Amino acid sequence: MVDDELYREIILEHYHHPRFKGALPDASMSAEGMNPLCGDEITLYLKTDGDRIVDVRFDGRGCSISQASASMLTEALRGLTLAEAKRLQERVKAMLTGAPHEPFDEDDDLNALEGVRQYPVRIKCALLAWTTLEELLEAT
Amino acid sequence: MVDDELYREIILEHYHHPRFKGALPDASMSAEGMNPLCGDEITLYLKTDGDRIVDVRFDGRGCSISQASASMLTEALRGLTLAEAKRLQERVKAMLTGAPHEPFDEDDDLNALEGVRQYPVRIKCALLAWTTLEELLEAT
Amino acid sequence: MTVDINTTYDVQAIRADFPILQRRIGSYPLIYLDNAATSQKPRQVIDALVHYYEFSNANVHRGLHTLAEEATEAYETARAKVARFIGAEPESLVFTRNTTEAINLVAYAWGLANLREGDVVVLSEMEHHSNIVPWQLVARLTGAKLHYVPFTSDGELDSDALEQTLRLEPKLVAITHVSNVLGTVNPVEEITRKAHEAGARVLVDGAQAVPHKPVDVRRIGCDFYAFSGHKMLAPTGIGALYARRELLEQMPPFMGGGSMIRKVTHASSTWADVPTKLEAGTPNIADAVALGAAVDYLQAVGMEAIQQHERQLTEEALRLLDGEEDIEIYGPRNASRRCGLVSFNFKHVHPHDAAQILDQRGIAIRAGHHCCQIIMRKLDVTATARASFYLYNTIEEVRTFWKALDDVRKVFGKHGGR
Amino acid sequence: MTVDINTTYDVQAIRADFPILQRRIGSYPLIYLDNAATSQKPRQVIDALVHYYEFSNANVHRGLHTLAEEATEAYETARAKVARFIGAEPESLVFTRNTTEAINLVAYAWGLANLREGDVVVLSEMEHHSNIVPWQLVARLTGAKLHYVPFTSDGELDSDALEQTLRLEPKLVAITHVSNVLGTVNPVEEITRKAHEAGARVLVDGAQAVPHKPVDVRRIGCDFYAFSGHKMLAPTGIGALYARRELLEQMPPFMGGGSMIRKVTHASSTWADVPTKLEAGTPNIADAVALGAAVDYLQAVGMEAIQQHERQLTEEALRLLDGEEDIEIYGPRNASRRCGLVSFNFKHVHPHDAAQILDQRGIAIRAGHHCCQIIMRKLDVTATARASFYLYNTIEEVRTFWKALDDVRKVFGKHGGR
Ligand SMILES: Cc1ncc(COP(=O)(O)O)c(C=O)c1O
Ligand SMILES: Cc1ncc(COP(=O)(O)O)c(C=O)c1O
Repeated sequence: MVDDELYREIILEHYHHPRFKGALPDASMSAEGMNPLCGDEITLYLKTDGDRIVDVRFDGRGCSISQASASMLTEALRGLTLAEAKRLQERVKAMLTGAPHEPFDEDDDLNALEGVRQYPVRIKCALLAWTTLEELLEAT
Repeated sequence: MVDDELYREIILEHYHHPRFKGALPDASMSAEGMNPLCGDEITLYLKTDGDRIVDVRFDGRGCSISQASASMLTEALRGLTLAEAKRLQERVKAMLTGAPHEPFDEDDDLNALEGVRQYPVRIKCALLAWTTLEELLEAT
Repeated sequence: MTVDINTTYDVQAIRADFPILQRRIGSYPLIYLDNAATSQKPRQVIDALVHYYEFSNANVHRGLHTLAEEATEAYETARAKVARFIGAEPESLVFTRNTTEAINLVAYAWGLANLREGDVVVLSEMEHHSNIVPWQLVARLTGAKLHYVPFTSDGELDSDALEQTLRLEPKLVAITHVSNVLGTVNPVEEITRKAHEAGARVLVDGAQAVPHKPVDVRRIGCDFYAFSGHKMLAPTGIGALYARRELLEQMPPFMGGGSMIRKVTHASSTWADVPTKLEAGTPNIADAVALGAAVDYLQAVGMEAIQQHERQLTEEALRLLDGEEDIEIYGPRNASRRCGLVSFNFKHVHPHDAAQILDQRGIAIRAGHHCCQIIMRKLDVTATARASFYLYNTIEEVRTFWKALDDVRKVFGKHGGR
Repeated sequence: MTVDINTTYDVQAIRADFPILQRRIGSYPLIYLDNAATSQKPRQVIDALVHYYEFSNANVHRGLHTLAEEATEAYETARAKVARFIGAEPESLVFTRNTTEAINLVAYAWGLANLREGDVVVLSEMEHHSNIVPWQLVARLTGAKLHYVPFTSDGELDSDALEQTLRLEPKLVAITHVSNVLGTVNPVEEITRKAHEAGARVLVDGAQAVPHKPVDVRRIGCDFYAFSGHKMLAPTGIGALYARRELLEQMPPFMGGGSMIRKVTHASSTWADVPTKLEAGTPNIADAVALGAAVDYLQAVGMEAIQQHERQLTEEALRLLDGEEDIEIYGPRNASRRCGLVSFNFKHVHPHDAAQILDQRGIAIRAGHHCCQIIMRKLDVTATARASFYLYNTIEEVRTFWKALDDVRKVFGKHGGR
């Protein structure tokens, strides 16, 4: 009855305990994203030191999928270079849209997002943080 | 096979030999009518002496029904007063639209128009001359 | 259809007319509670479509042959039925795709001709985007200004604020009859009277009213009234605009094309009589005919009976949800002040998640901003869940829906765990 | 449907798919030769409608429940099919009610944003009112000027005149692909190339082309392409506009409402991605899905095969009518220069009368100005008769039609008696 494929434990865990949520006043860059179908909003903050991401935060409101996905993003981006962040963003997007991609490890939290693929409407929710990141990286 | 109800002999006769067709240069008044569904056009000319119609002509192009109806009009109007013309116009309109009206004599040419009632699209053709007359009389 | 309004309301007989209600979602029977988005269609409406295409299909208005005459007759008979259903004459009823097109028609045709720089248009904060965005577009083209009447914490239109706004001598008041989020039924008769006294024209968005309650545009007295067929048992792709005949006659056309002209020359054209002047090109003939069949169906059941039935469902839903401390309900609490829908939220679960879990029990509700972002911002949410009812829903379905909310809690915890 | 384009064209198998072709008019079997006005619908298209309403009906785009996902999937699959059918990508295809709305969309959204006082818009004298009146309306709002390219006595576009008009550096050339009166197929590829060299955008009215011949908008190279579903086996109420994606993206929206927005605030709004930006309100979902089924049907028969079949019918009609000294034929004499229709007149019988008498033999042709009053004036007639063919018509039907012309002569006399 309860959909384990979509609501995997790791997703609910991120949703209930989002990592790095809140504004980042001294961010080097930020971008706002919105899902016009449902009204979900997100703001993404990056703080860089040279080419390297030293802090990431997100703020906003949305469903478990969009919030968990954003929370995972903040964790995964920490310490990457901007180029690595771009590659990760492309990999997650490919996974969610069914394009060829290098799979994530079984125990990588991001792997839990793969279940969303079977729920076409929710793909946009999972993508929200990542398309906002895409726009932010393009703007640099 | 051939529709006697619509194409009564008297209608075809008026169509093939229209009475009083052509412009009337010294008309006291004239009006143009058009059927936007089919493009049929008519111009009606009246010449009055005081209150009495002394000459009537019509010009234009159209199907057998609209032309025959216009031809009958020119014949029927001749010699009437404007008030009588108005009453005749209302009586023909009532006949064609199925409203209560004083019926025409069996041997009155206008009686032949009654068959048109069964052909909804053609009613507008038969009415064209008479609605043009209506506008003309209203303008006086 | 064997319904008789003089006996009891036979919801099972009605359900038997709707083939889709036999459907199962996974192993659960479909419980369709998304009627404010679109309604399901009875056999009689589907049959009207099939019969039209199998028997009389032709283009209308310009044909002399038998099929063209039959198609024209069917199309104009449908217009007369739909007009009569809302108390209007056929010449005042323009067929459109939906409510949205009807409002855009007024915005472009009447608005571009009548609005000038600085003119005031009054809307409310409970409008659907379809009754906001057209006015923003036309305001940009004309320089007109938009004023929004707020709603109170009960979800009722703020009548003091309305009266104040009317002192600005607006050219138009455009207001929804029933809110698709709050369920509020606005007093459109009274609003029209006041707006007319202030010299304004009045447009009423009837998308959520015509399907659910008796509507008489003459009694309301409004100048324009818009609604959609697909929310009232008819196919998608057909709706209507009622407008007072003299306004229709004065208005320039909206779209240009076939049928709506009298005479076309190189430089300019003249227009056909109303309502044809406002219907350019080949109309959606078959769906108009099927809308006629939908109106027949609704009238056979009876709009009073439908309204009464929906009120019972709404009362039950409000009663059940009101007892839940983790749920917030939006809009008037009194079922008699609203139409048949209830918007709500779990305090700790996003409505997307709630809707998704209910879907796994075969229960279709809607979650989102419902094309009302301004309401969402006022309620300080990004989205709500909404259960909306229609003539074929049952009290048992409402209860099953309510019970299924426990499944949501099972996944997300009683308090969302957050 | 058992047609295989590799074997011979099996017109009887095709006819068996069209329920209405069983109909009798009085005691005669229906011979439907009014296909340029609207086409008949095969069982497969009617079934697609019924299946949608009985199984998956819901509102699209905004719903999370199963029906809403299925409806969205069906609607977007139909968009992709229709786009592919004319060589376009789905994002470039906007669903509209019909050709007329598609052209009005361009006139209002692109035209109001891009046309200024004195700008030139080039049309032809063989345009349908749907490709004239929208430009007159927008010219009145913007001060743009209309120029008409004439056609020759053969019914072909005057290409010298076109080149001269292009020297005026027009902003837009709007031209029909196939004339619905003359049958002329215009060289839209060449016209587009020349117009682009002159810096103009190009809109092609494909209402009479897409149903009857293979069309590839990329090969044509045009900026906008409009067509109607109801003329190509699909229901009434659905049509499409193709537009080059970057133009769609630059264009402001046409109508405002649900779905087409990103964010709505009191003062203004931002727009959804293309093509949704141009589709305000609940779309005509079911008829779009059925248009997808119509495209499947046409592709199964094969557009080349259909074109070839219609050419045979047209050649036979031209041959038979050409032998009649009391009949005048309009448009190119060479069937390879035209699509499957023939306009004609008795020298001494009004086309209304001819059509009425043919109807009494079960033969449906059209008589009138065919929404082309400018052509009528050039031909110096008020109306013509028109027989127009489609994939289900037979050579025998063409011959029966021709023989029935004698009935017209019987009533009106060989020379109309006049
Ligand atoms: C060449 C042409 N353009 C435009 C139209 C208008 O089509 P619709 O009435 O479907 O908008 C037609 C058909 O009537 C046509 O033949
Ligand atoms: C109050 C209200 N107005 C307008 C609309 C728009 O209706 P449609 O999408 O049929 O144009 C809706 C429905 O979505 C509505 O609920």
